Amino acid sequence: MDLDALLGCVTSSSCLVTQTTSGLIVGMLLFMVAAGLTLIFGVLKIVNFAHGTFYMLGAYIAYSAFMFTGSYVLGVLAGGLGMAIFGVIFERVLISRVYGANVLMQLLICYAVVLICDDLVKIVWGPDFYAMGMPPAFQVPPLFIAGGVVPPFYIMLIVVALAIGGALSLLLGLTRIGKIIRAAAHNPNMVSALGINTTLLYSLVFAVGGMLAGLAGGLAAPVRSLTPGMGFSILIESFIVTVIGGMGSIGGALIAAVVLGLIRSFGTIGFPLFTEGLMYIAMIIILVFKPSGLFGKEIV
Amino acid sequence: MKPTEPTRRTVLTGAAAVLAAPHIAGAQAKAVRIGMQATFSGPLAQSGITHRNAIEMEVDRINAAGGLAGRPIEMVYRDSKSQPQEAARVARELVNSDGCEMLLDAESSAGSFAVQEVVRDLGVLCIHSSSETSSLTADPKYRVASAFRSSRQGIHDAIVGGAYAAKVADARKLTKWATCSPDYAYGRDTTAQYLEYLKHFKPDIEVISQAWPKLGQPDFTEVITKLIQARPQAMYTALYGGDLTAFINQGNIYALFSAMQVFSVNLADYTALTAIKNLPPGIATGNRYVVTCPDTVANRDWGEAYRKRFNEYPTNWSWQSSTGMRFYEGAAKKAGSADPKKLAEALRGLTIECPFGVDGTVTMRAEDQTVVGYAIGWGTTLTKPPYVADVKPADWGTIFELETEWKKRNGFI
Amino acid sequence: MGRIFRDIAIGILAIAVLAAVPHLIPGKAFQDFVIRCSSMALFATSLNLLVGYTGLSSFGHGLFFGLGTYSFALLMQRTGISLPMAFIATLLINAVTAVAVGAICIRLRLIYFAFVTLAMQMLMHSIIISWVGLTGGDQGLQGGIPRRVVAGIDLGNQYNLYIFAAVVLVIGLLIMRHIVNTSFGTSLRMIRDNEARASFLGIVVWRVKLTVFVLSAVFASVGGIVMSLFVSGAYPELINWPISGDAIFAIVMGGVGSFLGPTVGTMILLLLNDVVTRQTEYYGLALGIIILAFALGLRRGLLDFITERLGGRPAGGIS
Amino acid sequence: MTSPVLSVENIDVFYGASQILFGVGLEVRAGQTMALLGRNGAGKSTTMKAIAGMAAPRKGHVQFLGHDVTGRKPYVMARQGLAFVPEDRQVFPDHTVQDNLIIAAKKGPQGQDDWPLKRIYEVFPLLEPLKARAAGRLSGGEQQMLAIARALMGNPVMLLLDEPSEGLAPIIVARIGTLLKQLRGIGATVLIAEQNMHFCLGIASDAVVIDKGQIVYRDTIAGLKANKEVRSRYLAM
Repeated sequence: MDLDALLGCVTSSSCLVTQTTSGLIVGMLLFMVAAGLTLIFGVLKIVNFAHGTFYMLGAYIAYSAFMFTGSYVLGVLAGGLGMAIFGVIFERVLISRVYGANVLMQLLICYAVVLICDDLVKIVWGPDFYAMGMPPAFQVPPLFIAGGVVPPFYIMLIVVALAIGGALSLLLGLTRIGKIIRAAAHNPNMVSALGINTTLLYSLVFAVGGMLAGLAGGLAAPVRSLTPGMGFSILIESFIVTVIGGMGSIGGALIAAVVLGLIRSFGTIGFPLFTEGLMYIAMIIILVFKPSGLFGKEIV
Repeated sequence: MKPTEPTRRTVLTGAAAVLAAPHIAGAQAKAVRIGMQATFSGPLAQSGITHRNAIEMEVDRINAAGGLAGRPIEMVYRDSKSQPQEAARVARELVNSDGCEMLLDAESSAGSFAVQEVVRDLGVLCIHSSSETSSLTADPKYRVASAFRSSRQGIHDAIVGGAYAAKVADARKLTKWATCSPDYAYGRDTTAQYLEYLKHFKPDIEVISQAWPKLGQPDFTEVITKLIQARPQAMYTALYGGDLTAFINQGNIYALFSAMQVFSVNLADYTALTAIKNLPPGIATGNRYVVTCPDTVANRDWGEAYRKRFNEYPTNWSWQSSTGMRFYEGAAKKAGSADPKKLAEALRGLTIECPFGVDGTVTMRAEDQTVVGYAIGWGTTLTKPPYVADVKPADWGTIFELETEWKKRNGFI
Repeated sequence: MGRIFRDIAIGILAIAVLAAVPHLIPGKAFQDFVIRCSSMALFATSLNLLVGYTGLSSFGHGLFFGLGTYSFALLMQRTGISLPMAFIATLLINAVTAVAVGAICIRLRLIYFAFVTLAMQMLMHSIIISWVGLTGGDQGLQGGIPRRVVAGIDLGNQYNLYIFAAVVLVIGLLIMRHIVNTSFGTSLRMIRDNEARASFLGIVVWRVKLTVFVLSAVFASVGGIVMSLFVSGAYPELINWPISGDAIFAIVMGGVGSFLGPTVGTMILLLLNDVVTRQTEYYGLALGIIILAFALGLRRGLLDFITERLGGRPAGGIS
Repeated sequence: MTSPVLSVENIDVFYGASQILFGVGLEVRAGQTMALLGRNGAGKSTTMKAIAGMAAPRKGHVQFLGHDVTGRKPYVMARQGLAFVPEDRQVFPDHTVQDNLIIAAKKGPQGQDDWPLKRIYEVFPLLEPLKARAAGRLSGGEQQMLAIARALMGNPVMLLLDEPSEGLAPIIVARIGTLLKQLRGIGATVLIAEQNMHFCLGIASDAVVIDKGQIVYRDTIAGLKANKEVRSRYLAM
């Protein structure tokens, strides 16, 4: 524990700015993955243990598209689109067979997909780790804001992630399809009885969830190492975020993701050896006192 | 995967040869089976694969030259999936069921300790070619008579790195230091040892900040910003592999590498050097494997031969396994036999010619059955191939002196 | 009572057969297989007490398996006590831990129970990783287990360890079988089928849940002890999340509705592992496809599938 | 006589291993309001669910507008013009009243658009001032109104109402009754499942009585009212 350092940091504007942006960037990418996870759980009651794999495949597809076209934007879009398609196939071929089944059966199927995809990545891209490299537009020195260091690339990432998060909440809150998705989360049978094809709706939800994870993987590809199995740590963190925020609550996921990012960025200064433990303890405490998470609905 | 099972025919002809003329040497003699287990799957699959690549090269060469005392080598490869309990099981299976007379263990850290216990129980001959944890061979508590090591040791790296860093620090007046190493035993031990020797050579060092990211952590941003906040003049990192490339890529956008002199013990391995798209120049790095250290024809030739065959450069793992096979070869030559007991006897204190030796040879030190005399040095990065320049080879005299002191201090001798 | 005697007779017969097998087939791989099988089958069957019989899907049961390996190996290394004493002390340590962990976890339901158990396991995993002085951190507990002697028999000898593992497995299974056949076992199934009704009928739900949680933790730690003897130490991988996953796969593949389902599942999983890793380094690909075939083809565990095909009705189901 | 809009022919329905319906059959013609009466647990809701596509019959057929629709999914039935109002209303509690209606909006099977939001508010004047309120915060009667209004938003050919009077205060029941008479007045085809025969008196023209999963009596509603024996035996009144 190093409380002096933590105190020193929160009283210095440069440290505050730097650590806050670093917490935000970690949190926002996490949010994109967790948002899909929580959306899928909310509507389909499926715990998608393969969500980290979506993130990994998104990053690899983005990497290949970037190598092919030389465009970071096209790379990210390819990652998102690719995972939207993959999400639909995954839902139709596998997940649709275990709706309503025990969570262990879902776990089994998702884990099988994780195993298969990790090896497929190894076959297609090889066991080495890759780095996409910074797109030339962002190979610029960092900005200094109030004495704090802020790289332009990360400002872009935060803005894009916020925009995607905002678009998602507008979609869910204001459009008819969004209202239908939220209604289906509550009562899919009734939605079906109103003439809405829930099969299609479920595929759509998986497409959106997959796309978010794929976009996050693509967006992060310039700064994170690509390796088979890279989806695992992001999966665990997304689960912590979803559980803390309340499974099924997008807003909860956003808040929990940012909080987790900030816990990590300030925790690494104050509790350098215990940040991981902090996350698990936070999760246990919240589950014990509020079993459905901060913003989750009590499940019946 | 390469075929690991002997075909029925080779087994049969082998047996026939033994029955007909047990003492005839050459291609017809019974093959010596060597079991090799490593991680071939998961995120660390690259380690097993590059270990195996190097072994294949050596086996082809040794067999073409008549094998081990006239008996050809036949490798049996097994995947332990980075799990110590699997490593233990696979090691037992290799010996008990697959008829391997000796092992080449390419497990890292925990796995190698699990294999060490199997070696102790079964009394089988084994060379560890991956674990860099010093205590595996240095601590008499863990030592096993039939277990050897052909891989580098953390303590050697720490001494050499400390000495090199002290010189740079002296010249450039670097007194404020930070560290950033993976939060597990390897990272903590090597960092502590490194700092210890850095202070040994330059006592006025002050460590002002230490960061401990998790192994495999996808994002190092908060660690990087913490380091920048601390404003050190120099930083040491024991990160490696994918974590190191992510760290460098993420550090780049914060201009971390122009803000401080970075010492990275594990950067000079092609697997990292080639993966980083914008390698910052001027990072001080210890050699893992580069064709320019040692800067000899033999090493260059070996590195090029590897690249030609596998279409990529060898790794640190490659040279270590290659050295392990060369030790088996040398021991068989010395003993005139491929009998494991005689090989073990011959291995103790054996000096062989080796492209990775600082003077063209390496020695299996008798007292703790570990390799010494391998090329170890530090240089600085370039943005383009050969990536690392100006490699200063270490002085093994200093290493031996400080290593002995360290062993005494820990009660190992 | 007849059922108990029949079960014991089958158990003795099984041990006798197992004791004879190594004299018939020379290779030692079979012995290794049985030792590992004993460890994992005890672990998986103990998890099934929760999943199959009580309807509590734990994702963190590996906590007790791993804690079993660590506490046993540490007791043997750090104290001078004999193996049987260390065995009993390990069970006690696990029981106490399980009371504490269980008291927190059993209040939660369904997926939340699953997640909080997983978080507990990961917390214990981080403690073990960071407490380097005691546990050796990520390198694992090194140096082997000394004095592996029970009643004058050295378990360092493979055949002896093999017999020991077989006996422990049979006894463990017999006790668990007895547990699920008592009225306590009936309470478990009533809670699984309808918790509110069980409570209405006078079952103190939390007490029954906590009891079964502690019991299953104790049996999981027995599996851990066998594993610890097999690898002669303890490693963080033995308390990491995939170990819980292995047990879950074993019971889902073998069948949650049959008492021996988890044991059958363990054998399938270990056989797959041993055979597939010999053939290919794409172990994940092969295993993944086989799991999918199981999950989508049979839609239930193998033993449940067979029982249903034979016309019987399994004791429980998860779908 | 016009051909029936809905005809249920001899269906058997199971929940798991237990059989709930035994050869149930009934017909509803265009413009007719039919009551399906029976005690609690007699099989009314299961019959409704089997028609709406939520419980597939193991035997028998369901014909809707001349097509065999046995075992079709609920959304397919809805698109063919069948609107289902379930017994516990099942409004979406977190959505506003208006959102509940918007979610259900669709054209009829022949492209009819008879029920725009404006007309719904005219017919259900109570709902308009509540349109921004979360449906979960409405009273039981308001929720029932909303559920019926929501069903009409889909421009259905026929309405299935499962126990519309259940759990509501008499004054509210009366109001719902008035509404349903109004619908009958504009020629709607309706099947109402009810325990409360009196509720159906002014609404339905014909009645079938179900008991233990079998249809036991068919008549006009007036005929049923007159048949004391059937009423006391199957309806406890």
